[in-house]
Amino acid sequence: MSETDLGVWTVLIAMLGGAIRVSTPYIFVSLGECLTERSGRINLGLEGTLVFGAMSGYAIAYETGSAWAGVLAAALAGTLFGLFHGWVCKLPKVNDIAIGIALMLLGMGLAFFFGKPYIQPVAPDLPTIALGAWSSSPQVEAALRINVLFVVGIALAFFIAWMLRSTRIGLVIRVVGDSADAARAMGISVDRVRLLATAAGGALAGIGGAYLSLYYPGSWNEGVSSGQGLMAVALVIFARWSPVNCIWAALLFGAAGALGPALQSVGVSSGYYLSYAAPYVLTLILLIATSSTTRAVRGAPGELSITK
Amino acid sequence: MTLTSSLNAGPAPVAPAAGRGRSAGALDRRIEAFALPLGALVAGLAVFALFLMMVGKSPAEFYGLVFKAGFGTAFSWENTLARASPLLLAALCVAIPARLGLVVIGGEGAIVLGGVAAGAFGMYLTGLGSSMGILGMAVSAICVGGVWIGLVGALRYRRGVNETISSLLLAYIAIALMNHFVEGPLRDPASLNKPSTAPLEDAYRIGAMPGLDVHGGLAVGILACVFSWILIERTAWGFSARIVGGNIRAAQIQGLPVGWLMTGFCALAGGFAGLAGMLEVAAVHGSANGSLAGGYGYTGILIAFLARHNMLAIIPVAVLLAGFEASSGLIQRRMDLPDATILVLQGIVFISILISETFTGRLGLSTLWRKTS
Amino acid sequence: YVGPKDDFGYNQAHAEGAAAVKAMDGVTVIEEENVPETVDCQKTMESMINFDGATLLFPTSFGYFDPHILEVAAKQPDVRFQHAGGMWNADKHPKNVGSYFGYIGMGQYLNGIAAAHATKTRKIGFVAAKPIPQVLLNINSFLLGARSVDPEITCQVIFTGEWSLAVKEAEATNALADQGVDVITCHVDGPKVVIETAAGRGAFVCGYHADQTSLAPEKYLTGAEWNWAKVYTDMVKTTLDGGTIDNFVRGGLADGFIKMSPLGPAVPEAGRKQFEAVKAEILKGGFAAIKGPLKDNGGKVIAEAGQSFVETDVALESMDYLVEGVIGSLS
Amino acid sequence: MSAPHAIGVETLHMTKRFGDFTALDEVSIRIAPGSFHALLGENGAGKSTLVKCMMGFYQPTAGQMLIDGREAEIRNPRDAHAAGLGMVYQHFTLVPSLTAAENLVIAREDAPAVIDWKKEREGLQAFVETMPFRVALDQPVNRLSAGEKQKLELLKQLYLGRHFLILDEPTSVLTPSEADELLGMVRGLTSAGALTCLMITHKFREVTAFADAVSVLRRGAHVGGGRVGELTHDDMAAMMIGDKTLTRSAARAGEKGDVVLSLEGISAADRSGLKTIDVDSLHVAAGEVVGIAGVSGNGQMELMEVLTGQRPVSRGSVSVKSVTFRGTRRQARELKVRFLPEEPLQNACAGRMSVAENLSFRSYDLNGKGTRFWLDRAAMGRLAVRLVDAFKVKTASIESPIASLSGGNVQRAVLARELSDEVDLLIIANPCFGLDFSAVAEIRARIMAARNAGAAVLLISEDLDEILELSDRVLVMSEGRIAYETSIETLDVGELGRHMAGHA
Ligand SMILES: Nc1ncnc2c1ncn2[C@@H]1O[C@H](COP(=O)(O)OP(=O)(O)OP(=O)(O)O)[C@@H](O)[C@H]1O
Ligand SMILES: Nc1ncnc2c1ncn2[C@@H]1O[C@H](COP(=O)(O)OP(=O)(O)OP(=O)(O)O)[C@@H](O)[C@H]1O
Ligand SMILES: [Mg+2]
Ligand SMILES: [Mg+2]
Repeated sequence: MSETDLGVWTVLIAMLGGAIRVSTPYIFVSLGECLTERSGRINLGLEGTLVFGAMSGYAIAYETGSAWAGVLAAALAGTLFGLFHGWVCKLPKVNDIAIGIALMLLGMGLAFFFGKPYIQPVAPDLPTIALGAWSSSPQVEAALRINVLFVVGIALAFFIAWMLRSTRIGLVIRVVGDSADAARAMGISVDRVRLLATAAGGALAGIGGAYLSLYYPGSWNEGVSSGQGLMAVALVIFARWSPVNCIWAALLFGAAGALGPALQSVGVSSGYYLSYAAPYVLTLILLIATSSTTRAVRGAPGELSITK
Repeated sequence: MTLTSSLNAGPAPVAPAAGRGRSAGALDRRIEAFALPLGALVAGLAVFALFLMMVGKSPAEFYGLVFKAGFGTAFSWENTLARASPLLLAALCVAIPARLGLVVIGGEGAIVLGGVAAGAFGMYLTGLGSSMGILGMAVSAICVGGVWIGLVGALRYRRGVNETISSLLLAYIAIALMNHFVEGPLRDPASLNKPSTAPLEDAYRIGAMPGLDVHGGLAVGILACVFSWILIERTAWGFSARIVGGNIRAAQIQGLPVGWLMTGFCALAGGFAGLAGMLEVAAVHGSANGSLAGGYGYTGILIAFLARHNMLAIIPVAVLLAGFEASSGLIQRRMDLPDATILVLQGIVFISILISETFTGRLGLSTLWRKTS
Repeated sequence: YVGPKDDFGYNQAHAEGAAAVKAMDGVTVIEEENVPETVDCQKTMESMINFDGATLLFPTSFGYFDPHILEVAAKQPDVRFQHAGGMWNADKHPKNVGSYFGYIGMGQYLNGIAAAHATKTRKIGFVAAKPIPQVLLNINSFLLGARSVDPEITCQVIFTGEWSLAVKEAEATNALADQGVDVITCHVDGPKVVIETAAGRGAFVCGYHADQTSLAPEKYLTGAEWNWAKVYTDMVKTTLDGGTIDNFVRGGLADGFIKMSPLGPAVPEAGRKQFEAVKAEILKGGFAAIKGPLKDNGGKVIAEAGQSFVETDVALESMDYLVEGVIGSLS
Repeated sequence: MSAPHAIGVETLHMTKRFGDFTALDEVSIRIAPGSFHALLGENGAGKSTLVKCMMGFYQPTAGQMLIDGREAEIRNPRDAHAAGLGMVYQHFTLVPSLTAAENLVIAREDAPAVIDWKKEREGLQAFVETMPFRVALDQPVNRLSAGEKQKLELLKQLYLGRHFLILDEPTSVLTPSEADELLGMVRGLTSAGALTCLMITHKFREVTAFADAVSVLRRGAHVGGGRVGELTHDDMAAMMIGDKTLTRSAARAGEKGDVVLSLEGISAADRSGLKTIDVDSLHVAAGEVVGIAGVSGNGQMELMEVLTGQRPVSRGSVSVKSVTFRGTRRQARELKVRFLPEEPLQNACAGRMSVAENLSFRSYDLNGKGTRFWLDRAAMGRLAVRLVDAFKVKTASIESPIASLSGGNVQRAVLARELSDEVDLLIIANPCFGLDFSAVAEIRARIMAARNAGAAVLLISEDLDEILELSDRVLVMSEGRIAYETSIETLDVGELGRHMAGHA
């Protein structure tokens, strides 16, 4: 009996560790997307931004020898992508969802194009904080060995939540996202706010990419992202556009993703493809459970094209 | 939203002008439908040429190679057309829902499951003879693909679940299911290092078309495009679907069965994608395996948008894109450019076409037309 | 190549082989990477033949063989196709196709010996892509190598389901480390992520496909590497000299098809000795890792006492079991 | 803040062209400080364009503006705000998901970068104390009623320190008593010399009751005006429409027939999912118009959706001619039921499809008696030409996208489609919202004609004048229920207004 107990515990600890390790890119991308969507625009292209961020972050970290320079470069690259998305979408009749898909393609293309020479070299990693030093169990210790970016991501979520509530910039973003007409009447330039919100979203996605290539899994190659950027968009919807909920959604998704390997490691390996699909199934079920046709989606920004 | 042309031309003509106005307006829209995407394509290619010059390569050589490898020789055409066949069906899986206002990006899921269904059919129901066998595989693939994307439409209508995201999630799930089946319950023990379903018997294989080294899937794809075009543009069902796409509230007020239309047309779209999977199995691989997830579903998105969801336009656009992909190898080998070059090119062209939407109705064509006539 | 040719792994190993051929006189080498196992691969081969006049092709991914190579080969009887890993069969397959492969399981056996000397927890781990015979042979050899030193050692295996998917490989490695596994090797296309993650968790690592010493100099024990440079230059030389390559080529350590990375600093003296001794024995040929009495991890007997499968035994190429001591299952 | 004082504004030869089209033609009007000035004109006369030029949304092609007699250059809305000019738009400009307090603070030009909510709330409370009316500050705006929202808009302008206020059709969504309350407040402020007000309206009653002076625009030109006391309604109407003749509704004729539409014990969830719509019993007979009055947001939209079959009911049923009605196309055709939803471009048309296609929505799948499978595009074209002629729809071509038509013409096109055949039951919502009175007269005439021809008509409208003009029987909808019913003969407007406002 005690053996299965141990198994359950191991799986749970592994899921906790996995959640912390795997969730950071989701946190960043979904926070970025949250910001963008709160301004009334959707950017499906964050997957491309993420991959390009991973590449440029890795490349710069390698060239300069500083992981933080890499993060900065990734953020900058993400900003450029965001600016471009924002600029294109303010043209009339341009569909923001389609542009997102196109930018995803372009971002990945450019990343693979310029990233070829960086598949081999080894760039420095981002530092970690050992929160689990108190524990005698190496599993717990490893699970709680936390990357600085994870902490930054959590702090950022609370900061964005506060910003949306209690700063002028935050209120302006909400105004623009909820009613463009009202914003115009106030003399707010809707396009500019959305442009900047999209750029900020891009920057965060870029940082999420840098986390992938500079910390976990910690190297650049063409398979470094497995759709994290796209999934983060779905996460924002069931986080109901709340930055703090984004953390929970990302952690949940990360934990579900760690389920597959963790189960195999305690010897449950039948149908491992199916356990790998767990996060997607979970997301889909949550999405179905929380949607409805007869009432508006709670918390949805009024100007968002996908919930209109 | 805007109609500068009529404002420029002073007060709008009143109803009696409808006869003349009709031809003028229709012509405008038709010219525009060609001119805009074409112009955007050229602009996209030009931007890409700049990109090549920036990285120190010759655009002339590049486009020369694209032409040579994609369209320059009989072999190039075969190469291009062979790549185009699954893309036609994959693009339909995006274009048909798009006409109902749904952005479905998970066609890949229906393709792989269609392939698995066809593989399973061929594995268990042997000895039916060529036509029955192929028909059976096709039907099972269409059903599975149809259910998969039909589910997306139904979820959207019944529960208001965003179709873009649900189709994406379902695609991930479908790929996991495919891997599970071909490596688990449906695995042929003799498929050693490449887990697959049992190889199809020869009668179940689809061969090359007469006189052309391209498998029969190309003809199927073209027929499917023509069929869909007629369905959408020329029949009452298609018109109903377009009303739903134009304004769902208007469709409801007209008493149209919106839920059935969404589910049905999505299912049709998924059926085509499933058929693409079946053709891959029957004409290319000879069994269902992990290679089914070849990314056709994603290229299909690009093609459908470039064709502006016009089913007939899908044919040339798919051929063009297949030509680009066909030239990828030669470009890698001759110009020492990475394979991602074509991805960059696709991205730039895609964006340029989308940006061109903004010029719809703003070309001032009708004023031009009136002045010259 | 099926992936990028500088992946520190499968494709890089082949690319290094191609680079060696390039250095030969009178030969032009053309390469193409990221070719999926679809109609794309057929057309790529035809395009190389039609546009570049290629006469000897090395399609390196296993999945290229059936049906892609077979189909193109039938159309192009004058071109020679050399496929890595496929099972050419004189009865079924055309004459202008050949397959070659190496007994890299032996390399994993040696990896296992090195691992056994490094492990403290007596748990070693294997990150595997898919449960196919080649991979299973490697897993089994790895454990049997380790058990030849210490029969109490167990090997935990995790399948990622993909040949190349960084995050899953990293998660799998972490899951192994969470289990207390302290020596990890792998069989995926690009071992870089596994090696780096494992070393980051303080585990020792054994390499695969290519030399990954530079990724974790302190933790790297040794690695099983391909030596395609020798194989390819030999084959090309044969062709240039007007000869015909055998349709079915196999080779192990002795034939120079595979080699071992230099032992890392973490391998203790006793380990070095045993490693070199076994290596010498393998070089003599006829070595059998799988030998009775042996059961699989479900308890089924694989080999009776006295029965053995030497490295060259073709039966090993359709392996479908994990030996006793391997934790994991195939479905 | 300086002591409140009203400012006067004057435009001189203001001209605005959009391309070749002249929307404003040398308009000069003077609004005296502390006055309540009304601006009248047909749809498209240029009223909104004029005030947008004043507010700096548009740059006039020519002309100037004087503020308190001094020439002022207004390049953008910010300049206008700085000069003390403010505007309340026809459609609310409050942000629905923000609370009233957030709306007020963010509207301030000098909103602090970091908002100290404690301090701000105290400041707001202090300000509200000085006002003659109250609004709940902590509620999100989407929970407020239309009247409260409009009050909040007014409060916002005053909070922002505006002394010249432009109101663009401020009362179109209010009950008469709410309208009177609001305009009374404005009137009080102008009389006190704290405010000058320029109000755009289509309602003469409001002009006579509250305004001091009027100006009238017609086709972009200033065609007259004067002191309110010196003008009759007919004078104003004459100035607005020039020498056009109005279509008059036909007189009521015909007898009331059998019940056509009946609702029994209906219950359905509303949009928020929190409340329900309950209609115990509602019957409409052939040859009568039943009007449903009510302030918007009291369940009228949901009722309409229930009738069209778009909203599932949890209880009860809708029946037409004793047949349970599910809103299918076939039933609508067989039972001859037609719908005219409000905002037809949003609810009854596909904007990017052509006029011809939109006009054929009812009939594209019909072929003589049965249904057809292949489209007949020639027949669709013929039908479109016929309807466009018969209903005088102004369009560049029948191939133009219907979204390029003006609001009134979209409305006409939809009417043409829905009224061209025999109709037994007509269900209409806000058919004349935002239209000028000649268009309104024409549309009302067609509705009356349908009634006289024996159709049963259910008219859901927020415009009480419209209800009073057309209905034989009037119901009031409030909080999702039918709160009051009366026949037109015994109707008391005061009583009705009280029920609409929900205090009865
Ligand atoms: N941005 C614009 N571009 C082109 N024409 C315009 C534009 N804005 C307004 N117009 C035209 O100018 C004319 C005047 O419009 P305006 O909105 O000022 O009318 P209005 O008197 O406010 O009407 P309503 O009572 O319907 O609000 C209309 O014919 C309109 O079509
Ligand atoms: N922003 C704009 N850009 C271009 N054209 C416009 C714009 N606004 C309005 N128009 C055109 O101006 C004309 C009048 O539009 P508008 O809706 O203001 O009409 P209106 O005067 O209110 O008419 P109605 O009384 O029928 O509603 C239409 O043909 C419309 O297409
Ligand atoms: Mg109007
Ligand atoms: Mg107006």
